[in-house]
Amino acid sequence: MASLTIDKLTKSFGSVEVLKGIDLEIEDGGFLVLVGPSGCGKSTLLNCIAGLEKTTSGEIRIGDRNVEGLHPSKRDIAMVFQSYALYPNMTVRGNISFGMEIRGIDKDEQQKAIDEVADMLQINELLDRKPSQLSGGQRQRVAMGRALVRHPQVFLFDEPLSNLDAKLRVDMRTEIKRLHSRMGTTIVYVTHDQIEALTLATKIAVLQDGYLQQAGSPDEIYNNPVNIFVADFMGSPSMNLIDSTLVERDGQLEIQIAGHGGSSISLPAPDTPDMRAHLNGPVVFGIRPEAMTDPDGADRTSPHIETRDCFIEVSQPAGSDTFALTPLGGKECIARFRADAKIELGAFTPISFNMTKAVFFDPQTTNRIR
Amino acid sequence: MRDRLQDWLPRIVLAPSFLAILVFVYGFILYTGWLSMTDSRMLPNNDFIGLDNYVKLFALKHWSIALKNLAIFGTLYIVICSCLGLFLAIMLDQQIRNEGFIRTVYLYPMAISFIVTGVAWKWFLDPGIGLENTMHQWGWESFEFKWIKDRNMAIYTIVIAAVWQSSGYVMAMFLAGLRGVDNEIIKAAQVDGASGVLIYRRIIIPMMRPVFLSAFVVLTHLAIKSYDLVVAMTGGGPGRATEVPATFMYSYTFTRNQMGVGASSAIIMLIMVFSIVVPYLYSEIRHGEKNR
Amino acid sequence: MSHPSQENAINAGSLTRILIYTLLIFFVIYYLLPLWVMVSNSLKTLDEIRGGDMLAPPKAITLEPWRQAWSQTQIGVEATGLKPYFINSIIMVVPAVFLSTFLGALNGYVMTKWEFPGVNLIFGLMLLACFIPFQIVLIPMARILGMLGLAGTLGGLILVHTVYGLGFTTLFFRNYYAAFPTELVRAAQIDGATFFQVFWRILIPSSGPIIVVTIIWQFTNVWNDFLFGASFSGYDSTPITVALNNLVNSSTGVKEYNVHFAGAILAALPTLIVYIVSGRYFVRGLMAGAVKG
Amino acid sequence: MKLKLALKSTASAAVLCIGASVAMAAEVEVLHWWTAGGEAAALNVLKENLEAEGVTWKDMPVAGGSGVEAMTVLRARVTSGNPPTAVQMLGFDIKDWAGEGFLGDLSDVATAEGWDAVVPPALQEFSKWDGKWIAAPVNVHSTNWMWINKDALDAAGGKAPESWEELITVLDAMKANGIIPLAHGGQAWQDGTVFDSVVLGLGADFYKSAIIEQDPEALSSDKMVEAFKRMEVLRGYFDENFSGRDWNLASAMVINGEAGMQAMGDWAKGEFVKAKQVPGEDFVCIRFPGTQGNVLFNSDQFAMFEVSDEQQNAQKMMASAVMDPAFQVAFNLVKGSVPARTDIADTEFDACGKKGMADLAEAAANGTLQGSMAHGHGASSNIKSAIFDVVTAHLNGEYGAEEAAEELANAVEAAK
Repeated sequence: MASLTIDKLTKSFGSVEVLKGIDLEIEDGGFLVLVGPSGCGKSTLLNCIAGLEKTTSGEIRIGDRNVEGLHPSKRDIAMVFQSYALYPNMTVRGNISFGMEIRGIDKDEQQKAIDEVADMLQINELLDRKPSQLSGGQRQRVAMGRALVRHPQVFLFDEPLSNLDAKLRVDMRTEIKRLHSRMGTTIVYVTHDQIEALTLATKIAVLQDGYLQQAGSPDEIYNNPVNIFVADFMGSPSMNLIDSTLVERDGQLEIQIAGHGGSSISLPAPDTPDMRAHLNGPVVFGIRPEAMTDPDGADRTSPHIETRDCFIEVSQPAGSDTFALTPLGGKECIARFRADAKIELGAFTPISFNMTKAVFFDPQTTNRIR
Repeated sequence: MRDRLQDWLPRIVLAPSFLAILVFVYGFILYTGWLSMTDSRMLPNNDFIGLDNYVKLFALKHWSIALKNLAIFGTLYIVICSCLGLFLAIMLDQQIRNEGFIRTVYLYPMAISFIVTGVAWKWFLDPGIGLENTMHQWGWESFEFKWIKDRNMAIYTIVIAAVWQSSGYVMAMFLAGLRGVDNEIIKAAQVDGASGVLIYRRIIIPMMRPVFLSAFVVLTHLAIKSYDLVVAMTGGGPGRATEVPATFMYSYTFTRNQMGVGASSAIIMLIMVFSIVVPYLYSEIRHGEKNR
Repeated sequence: MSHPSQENAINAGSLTRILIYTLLIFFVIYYLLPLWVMVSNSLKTLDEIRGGDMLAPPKAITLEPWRQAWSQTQIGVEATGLKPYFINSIIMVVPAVFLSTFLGALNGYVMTKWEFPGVNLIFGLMLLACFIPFQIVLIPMARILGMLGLAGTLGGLILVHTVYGLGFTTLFFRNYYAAFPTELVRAAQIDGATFFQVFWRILIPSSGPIIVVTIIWQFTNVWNDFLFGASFSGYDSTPITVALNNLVNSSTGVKEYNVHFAGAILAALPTLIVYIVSGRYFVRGLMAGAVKG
Repeated sequence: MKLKLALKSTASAAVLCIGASVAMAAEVEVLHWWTAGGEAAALNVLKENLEAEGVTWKDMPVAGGSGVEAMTVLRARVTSGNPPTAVQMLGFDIKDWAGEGFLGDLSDVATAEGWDAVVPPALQEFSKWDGKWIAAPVNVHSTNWMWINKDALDAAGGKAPESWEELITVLDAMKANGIIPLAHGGQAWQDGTVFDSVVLGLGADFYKSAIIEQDPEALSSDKMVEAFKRMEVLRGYFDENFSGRDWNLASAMVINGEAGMQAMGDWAKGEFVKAKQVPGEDFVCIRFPGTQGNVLFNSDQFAMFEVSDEQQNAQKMMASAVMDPAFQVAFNLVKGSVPARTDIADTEFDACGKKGMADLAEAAANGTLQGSMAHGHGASSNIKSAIFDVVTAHLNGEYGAEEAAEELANAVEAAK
């Protein structure tokens, strides 16, 4: 087990720069999730850590060892692939023992290690089957078994759950989390699914276009996004990003938002030097759906709730909650009501804004205004 | 150190093949290019004469006949083989009983060289002993099939035999392509109410594009190299009505002691081939890169 | 792909099906005709061939021409039949096919899984090499074989066939391996497998279909080659196609057509058997990659 | 040069001394195109003769009409620096190879055995280069023969034609009798064989100036136009399926009475004899009408390549064996040709063979023995091919006679 440090890492394919100076660190035993839309460079970063791609510049350290130029098998890592990458010509047993065989570990020890892993993952009955005879979930387990048996310092997962159906995905997610807490190994996990990121990670790194946008705990990423991209990417349904104008009234800063028809609402804004710099200009007001509720559902611990009448156009019951759609700042915003809240469609209904959760962004730079 | 070796291994592994191709193909092409500008006759020599051989070559009626024949033969051969191959593959894809047997029958000609079948074809096409004679014996007196003896038609008999040899192979390629088509697409089309013929015409055949391209490469390569076929069946005759560039090249290089002219014809042929094939290869390789 | 799906079949009326079968049978006849001419005439006596209808079945079957062709007929100054040349061909074909297939597999592996700058150019050059007319390489090849001391030997023939087979074998394997999941190679690398271990343990065991296609293609080409065989073989390494040509195309002298046909079928037998036995795998192998440009 | 040779032989002598008891394996490697049937069996006599003397025979047969394939193989072998010991060759090819300096020297055997006296000078033209013997001739074929089915001839008047006019009369009569008058195979060399005879029929001098000397005047002369016109006339007596037919199938047509006659070289006799036909009774052999007294020949020779010193002895033994009178008789009886030596008795030969030997001796004496263009003894192979092109194209209707003569002169000029 070891920490992982990535320092000013760049990677180019020919003239195309895919990673543009990544600095990232995960402590020993941590669970780092790399998340971002497809093409953001997260898989390339993982491959660089694994040693499957050569880095162009920068440094990767596992523990205090610089692994630059080291063959993947010597970096003391294990990897689980999106397609599981099970060797089709070998049995499950062969798949798990292949690495040990290559390293020349003797048969008895191999057998012991296989048994141990098979017990842990409950795949004992599958050992003599070929991958083609396994279901998706079973393949997933075998792929993890193959990685586990190495007892690596760092586990790498490349979108391991994306080929599973929804139910199985939830199960496996739990299983991975349990394995992590049991073994305490450092994990780097790539996914484009932000739910996975939030549930699994101790640290999330959001990537876009080869840049690291933000790295931090799930809570930080969720509640304190540094820019519009992170805010928009994390969370489902995603954060409402509402165009508004910052004005000063009676010495108080407030934002004005266009509502239904000619109506508009205004909400107070924090008075900071940064905010003041945007006075009388456009700002993007970000607020998560769960911070826009029916007044009865509002968070009672929050010190700052503002309630405004908004025009409800559509409601979408989702079992535990009901989503209400209201036009704000020229687009549909989602508010999250209690399931049994009364909603009258086509009429103005009070919505409580939990302003402690509100964030503001500069529409030009897309960065957070603190 | 060992990792270093692993880094270089791919190049080291590829090197022997690459060097072999470089020397045995491109080196030889350069050498032929040089020969084409020398006064080589029976054996290669180094008396440089510039482009005289090319001038001579294009003045030869023989050569223009060979080129014309290749154009006729190549076009018909490629088109008929592709169409027939596709047609047979579609027929065979209709849950046919004994498919394995029929497929093998269609495929086997590719296994046999024309040194073997040339005589049989020659006999078969010969009006005196072959098909025409048989038809006459069976009572169809007016039946006529004298193409191989007719200098305007003989090249088409070469096409018949060549199609016989390779269409089965093309059929196998298309069959493989058809078997690879996703059933859901067909089901979707059926739900849309498309008829069988329409499904093939509008959906399946357009999906065979990669197969058409592979078939094109294989067939072009076979068409250009068609040599045994012509020698075994007509020897270039009647007269020189079935002369093709490959036979021309061979006879000028080896039997007419005009190696220089032979080499220049080879170079012209290579230029023609490359101008057809290179754009295709280029797009294919580029395409492949993008997919990865 | 073990159950070739035939669900694309058109649901057609019985009239259409009769038409389909009629057409299929017509083409079966078309493809079988030359073989029929050869087989039936190889079983006739020379007198019957001279007198009769070439498409007719033999009146009285004689196996004598086959015996003659195999072990008795005059080929060159010796009356050995085709037997010794048959053996020469096998000794030549097996290593040539093995070598070119093996190298093609390695090349395809490097070109898809270990790309380096310029690898596509190399591939293009190798592919283009498939189109070179063999007539133009005879003279320079002869000189090189002479320099290597391989002129007139089996080794020389094996070298020639291997080199000129590389283009196609590389093409086949490259296309096949391009569709082979790269993740498997990466997994194996993480497991510590070396370049060759990945090749032998991961790629090769999954290459069955394409190996079949390549072997069929190469076996057919090498076995049927005449030009190289005639030009580069020695008195003790003459392949069967050259011997067959010597039998069939001798300039003057009586032509024993029945013996010629029997000899021709004998010479074609190995390739025929390969096609018949592995034809099934052939289509499957084509499906598995060779047809993708 | 001499010094180098001397050094070389001293060196090999030294090697021989060191290897004292190890006898050098004497062997000859022979490239030829007598690849099957009777002629290959006939050559086997030579092989056995040599083996009786302890010389191993490595056989390199390469089939293909008049050695086309064999010459390609030879080029590959020579280029690779590994030429065979002896190669079957025709006329001008021998000269070409000698000119390139690849052939050895047989002069000491030739002198010892007196070849100069027994081989006709017209043959020596091709067996010697620069005064040295370079090849051993096996046989002499003559090409201006006409083979006639006796029954068909009897039905058409019974008199063998001796002139062009008589030939036409007989052919017309045969046509009237409902058979194909003239059996022919439409392959370039067969067309050329007939053309040779037709040109010769217009005069031996004309043949010499047009074909051997390739005089442009003669090539485009009215006589040449006449020759092409005669070809057109003859074509009128072919059946319509002549194109691409093998010569022996044409012979078979004469044998079974389907056709009346065939213009072909003396190897055709083998076909008749194989079919148990007796010369004079079942078939008649005459010179092509109008060419009696003239002989167009081609001669198969074994050209000897320059080989290592150790092999030279075996090579000379082979040359000597080829010229052995007994072998020449045995071989030529099978082959249908006549011996290259003129000092051999004709007792063992049949009527046609005897006539052939007598004609050859007579022509050799009168200087009317000329090389056959169609078989590589009248012109070098590039000119031969150029002539074939025109003759074949004309015969297949691409040119008229005048146009053909013009084209012939141009083609020959271009090929020179």
